[in-house]
Amino acid sequence: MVSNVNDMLAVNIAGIKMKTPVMTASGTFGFGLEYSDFVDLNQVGAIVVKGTTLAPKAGNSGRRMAETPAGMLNSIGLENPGVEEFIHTIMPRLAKYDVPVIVNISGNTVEEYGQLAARLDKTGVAGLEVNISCPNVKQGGIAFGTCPDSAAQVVREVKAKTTLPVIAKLSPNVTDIALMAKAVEAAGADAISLINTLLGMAIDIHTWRPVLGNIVGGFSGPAVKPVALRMVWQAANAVKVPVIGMGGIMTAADAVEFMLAGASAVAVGTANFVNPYAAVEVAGGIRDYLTERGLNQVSQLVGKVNCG
Amino acid sequence: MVSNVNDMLAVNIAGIKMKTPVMTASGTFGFGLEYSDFVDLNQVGAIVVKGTTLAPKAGNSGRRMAETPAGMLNSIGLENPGVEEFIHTIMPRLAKYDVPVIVNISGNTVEEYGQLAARLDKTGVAGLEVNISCPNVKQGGIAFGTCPDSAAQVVREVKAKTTLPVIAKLSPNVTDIALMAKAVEAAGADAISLINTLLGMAIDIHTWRPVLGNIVGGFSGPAVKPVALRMVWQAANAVKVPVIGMGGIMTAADAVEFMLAGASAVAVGTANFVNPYAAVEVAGGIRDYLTERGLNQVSQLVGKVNCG
Amino acid sequence: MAKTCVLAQIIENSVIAGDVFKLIVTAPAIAGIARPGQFVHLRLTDQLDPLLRRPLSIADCHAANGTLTLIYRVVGRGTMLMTKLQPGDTVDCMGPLGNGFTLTGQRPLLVGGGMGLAPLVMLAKAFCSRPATILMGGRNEQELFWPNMYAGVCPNIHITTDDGSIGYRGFTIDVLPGLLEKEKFDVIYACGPHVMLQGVAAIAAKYKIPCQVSLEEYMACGVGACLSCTCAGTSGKRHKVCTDGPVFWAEEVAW
Amino acid sequence: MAKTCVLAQIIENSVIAGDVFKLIVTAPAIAGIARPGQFVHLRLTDQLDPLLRRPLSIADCHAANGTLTLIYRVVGRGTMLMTKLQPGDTVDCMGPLGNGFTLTGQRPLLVGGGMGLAPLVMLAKAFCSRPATILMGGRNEQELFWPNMYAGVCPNIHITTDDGSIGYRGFTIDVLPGLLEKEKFDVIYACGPHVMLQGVAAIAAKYKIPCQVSLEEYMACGVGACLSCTCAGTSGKRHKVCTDGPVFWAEEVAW
Ligand SMILES: Cc1cc2nc3c(=O)[nH]c(=O)nc-3n(C[C@H](O)[C@H](O)[C@H](O)COP(=O)(O)OP(=O)(O)OC[C@H]3O[C@@H](n4cnc5c(N)ncnc54)[C@H](O)[C@@H]3O)c2cc1C
Ligand SMILES: Cc1cc2nc3c(=O)[nH]c(=O)nc-3n(C[C@H](O)[C@H](O)[C@H](O)COP(=O)(O)OP(=O)(O)OC[C@H]3O[C@@H](n4cnc5c(N)ncnc54)[C@H](O)[C@@H]3O)c2cc1C
Ligand SMILES: Cc1cc2nc3c(=O)[nH]c(=O)nc-3n(C[C@H](O)[C@H](O)[C@H](O)COP(=O)(O)O)c2cc1C
Ligand SMILES: Cc1cc2nc3c(=O)[nH]c(=O)nc-3n(C[C@H](O)[C@H](O)[C@H](O)COP(=O)(O)O)c2cc1C
Ligand code: FES
Ligand code: FES
Repeated sequence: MVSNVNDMLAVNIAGIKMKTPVMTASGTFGFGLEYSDFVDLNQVGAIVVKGTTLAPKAGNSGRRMAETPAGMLNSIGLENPGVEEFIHTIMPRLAKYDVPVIVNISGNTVEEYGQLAARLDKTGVAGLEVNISCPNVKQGGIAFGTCPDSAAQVVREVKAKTTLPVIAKLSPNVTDIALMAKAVEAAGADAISLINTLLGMAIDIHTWRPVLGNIVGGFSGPAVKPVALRMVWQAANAVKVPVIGMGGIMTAADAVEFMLAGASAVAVGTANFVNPYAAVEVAGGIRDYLTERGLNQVSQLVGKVNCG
Repeated sequence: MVSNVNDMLAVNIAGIKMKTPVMTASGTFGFGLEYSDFVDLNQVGAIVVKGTTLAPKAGNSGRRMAETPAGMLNSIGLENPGVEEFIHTIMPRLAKYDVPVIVNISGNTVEEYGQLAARLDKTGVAGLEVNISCPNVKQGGIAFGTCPDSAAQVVREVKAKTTLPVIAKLSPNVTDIALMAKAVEAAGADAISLINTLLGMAIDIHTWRPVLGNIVGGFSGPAVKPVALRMVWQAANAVKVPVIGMGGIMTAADAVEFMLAGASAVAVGTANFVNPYAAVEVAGGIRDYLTERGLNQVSQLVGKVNCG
Repeated sequence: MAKTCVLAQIIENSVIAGDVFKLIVTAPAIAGIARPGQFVHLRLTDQLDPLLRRPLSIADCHAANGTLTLIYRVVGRGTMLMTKLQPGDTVDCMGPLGNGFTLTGQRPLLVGGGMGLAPLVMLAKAFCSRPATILMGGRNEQELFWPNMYAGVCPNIHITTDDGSIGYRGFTIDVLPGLLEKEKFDVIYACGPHVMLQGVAAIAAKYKIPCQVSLEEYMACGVGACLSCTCAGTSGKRHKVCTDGPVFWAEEVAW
Repeated sequence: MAKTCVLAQIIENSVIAGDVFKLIVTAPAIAGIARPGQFVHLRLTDQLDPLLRRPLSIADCHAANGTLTLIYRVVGRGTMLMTKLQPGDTVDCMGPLGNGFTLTGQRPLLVGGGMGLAPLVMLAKAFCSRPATILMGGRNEQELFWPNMYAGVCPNIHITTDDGSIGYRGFTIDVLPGLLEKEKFDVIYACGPHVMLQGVAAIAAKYKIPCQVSLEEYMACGVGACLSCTCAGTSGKRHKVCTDGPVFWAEEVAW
């Protein structure tokens, strides 16, 4: 129980041991390798890779990105090389690093989620994040994430097909996030992550057309932080499994807010684009914060917001 | 059918005739009089006054406002002088201006909404905006706004008790905004306005307490625009009654986006705090935009976004 | 009387001490009518973050040359941005806002703590014909650049610091009763941290001396429209700090 | 080879013509390794709006004194903020990003339209031993400050303008076939609007001349992580413009 720098930040989320509570959010850090010039990947809590599907996917056509006030819209549409390519080409390169790799999986049907889970079992990945909340694909995606029953069904299927820890990633585009959190917990999720992107839109007033090729897109970045923090707080109060908080985290102060709200770990997403060192700098800032306050373990923050 | 400057911007929303399509959002422009040093109230499309209840209301205690990235949180909690004071003291002062006054009403029960509607009938106000979406009060408020049945019930009750045009103001904190829009339309709403504030939160990392006295608050300002625009587009596609769009409008370009998405009129809210001339400047900017494009009536923009 | 919103030109923006700056701007439309205790509301960027205006008391004002002096401490993003303003730049300045102090009495006592000393400078100057006494409190010596600012305006300056590095060691409200015993003041004006104002109000009530306090609250609009800034009043009604205040008679506030 | 992110110091930031600026910054870690066709990604504010970085081609680079030259047109909020940068200020600069041009051939022809002429400056200089010919297109005379920039680097400069105010009236792709008929070029490098690149690629294919094009796409990360910027490739696979490009062989792109 010696408290050294590493112990101070170490967390264990549903059996996934991380050196820091700062993960990278799916779709915002590639496969990690893209940022290896900037960030020592061994210093990242966990890398959550881009949403992965059974077959390779080309994603959406047309413009895919638009900046908004303090945020951005994306409509990538889950472009990814497919699970086989991931296992054969990408995972071996990632395996050289001492960092847990979590695969964000996305299916068109409940069965596809199960197949993905089965395929990724025993491939060296540390866990699965079940993406039932992608707003950028026609089938599956968000449809599963806005209805408690289908969300639970997907999670049950994944749990049945894998021995890996399963994180259910929730969509913020719902009336009652606590209900969704409870549904996936009851279905066996080992942890819950949120928020995925809000659904947003932008229109080009010169062409009278949507800015994004896919009309609507996923809205992320600091702009969404107040909604994300509120939902993390609501979800964490509704479930017993650990919650991974994300949505607009740019700084250690933001991360601390999420942990006080109830997150056992956090992920930085859009921040990576703005500051390529974000994942490591946020962790360093949390360590400084703990030190300044005489705390010796980051878990001492979790859920400690005093609403009395 | 001469197209002069006024005709160009004039709109008629459910019988409420406005000189411009730019209204001021409830709670962000007081009773209008507060901004009369800056804005010629006769040049405002319509003034929607602060949420009004039967009895005077002190609102929430503790801190009520927090800035967020490109936005703000508020937890005013419907502080207002009550409907009698409004009718006796405030309305007579507003009546001196040639501008439609719309009262935003809020009740704890369905019956209270009805009583407010009955009381405001024939008092000189131009219309009622039914606030079933206030996130800052315990009873009523948002509870009515996140369930299609209760929303419809409130609207039906109000319609039964007034001869005034009734605008139903929707909450964005729902899974399916089109469903809500259809429900209030079916219940007789003459128009729909959206979005009210998103539900957000901020935590003070020094005190480990929520920044706002009321823990959570209403989130508004340019940060929310992508969500607001998407919802206005979805709602406008779902109903036939006119839609009043709001949420983060700062400039004429923003307003044009909302109109292209399907809004027949717009409201500026948080923008007033940043630029006290916003209500009039946005209208002027829309006029310039129409002129540059050789259009002669603002209605030519409504719903014209081409998603094909 | 009319509030306005102008692009004020920066004349000077310089460090006074530590993290406290003096900003002088030209804004004739505001300077021409501003009264002590009123404030301005500054928009610090054309971009959308930080979004809201920042309220700052008018610390001094020259109607003749149309200038306003503001004294601010760097505490966050907005005030940090303020430090970047260079002479010749402009800043979007809304004002004058709020109600200001009521100039009454013949033997005024001013009580100021920390940045609460800013608006009292202009108030002290307004009392030139019947010079005010000032009791000022700060954390330490470094913070007490204020005496220079009041020298020549207030003949009697009493000082307290939290650490005793200059003046009396303690708070203004520790010293205040003694001062009131020794000298006859017929009005007290106070501005500073909430606990200080609460203490001053209680002491003033005990000594039956009329007292005005200038409150601070988080503000969005600054003009009475948003109700962000209201505080509980003794009448049962709530007051808007931005328009009913920031200056209140102590007995109007439900402490 | 390593990408990095540094605070680059502004040496010069001045108008070249109309709304086009030249920005020279010191960034030795980037200047030491940058190749023609690569770009940098600039963060323009510490605040959160505008949030994202802005990509700009490296128009010139001096490894010895560690400077980069960027040439940009003011088109929106980000580039407007860039104009505010003063010598001595710093700007957060990430680079060098992207793959750059492949320097091959003995008789290179450069084809540039509008701001697409920026990266070709550095490319032209890299060809000093076997000077490149350049065909440049712009909207009007005012836009064609470029010839000065290429004078002394490219012995042969061909010019087109949309309005004929200088050079040939028309587009570069109108002139290109004639040029290829007259002279034997063994490689073409093109940068400019998408339709121009498409046209150049088609003509190059017809004349069987190897051709590289530099593409532009909306970018968030700039390092291949977000997939904002991908374009359809002929192989069926999609390319990331930020890392697989911005420079592609014309036949790699599904036009
Ligand atoms: C009427 C009035 C007069 C004031 N006069 C002065 C003065 O003369 N000199 C001076 O140094 N300060 C003064 N203040 C406080 C000053 O407004 C804040 O220090 C400033 O707004 C902080 O902005 P920031 O962005 O640096 O801090 P942040 O903490 O980053 O600001 C975040 C938000 O909180 C608000 N805020 C933060 N602190 C305060 C505060 N103490 N009071 C009200 N709002 C706050 C900001 O306006 C902003 O909306 C006054 C406040 C009020 C209400
Ligand atoms: C690899 C690359 C190299 C470039 N090199 C140059 C150069 O040397 N000189 C130059 O003047 N311009 C160059 N551009 C275009 C330049 O990036 C944009 O003009 C600039 O980002 C506009 O920013 P803004 O904030 O002023 O415009 P806004 O329209 O306000 O920007 C809004 C968003 O759209 C993006 N955006 C806008 N226009 C473009 C565009 N044409 N391409 C990509 N993203 C865009 C912005 O980056 C931002 O994310 C390059 C673009 C790319 C992709
Ligand atoms: C460009 C982009 C791509 C994303 N792709 C995915 C994805 O494939 N799967 C997923 O679950 N979330 C995806 N997300 C959502 C993020 O993982 C994260 O939940 C969201 O962006 C909120 O965090 P942030 O505000 O810090 O970015 C993506 C986000 C962005 C910006
Ligand atoms: C301080 C404040 C008070 C508000 N009060 C009310 C209210 O009383 N009734 C209501 O329906 N909406 C209220 N709103 C919501 C606004 O009318 C508007 O729907 C919302 O702010 C989105 O628009 P904006 O982003 O332009 O501000 C309030 C918003 C703010 C910021
Ligand atoms: S700040 Fe808006 S009412 Fe006072
Ligand atoms: S900009 Fe992110 S992948 Fe190219």
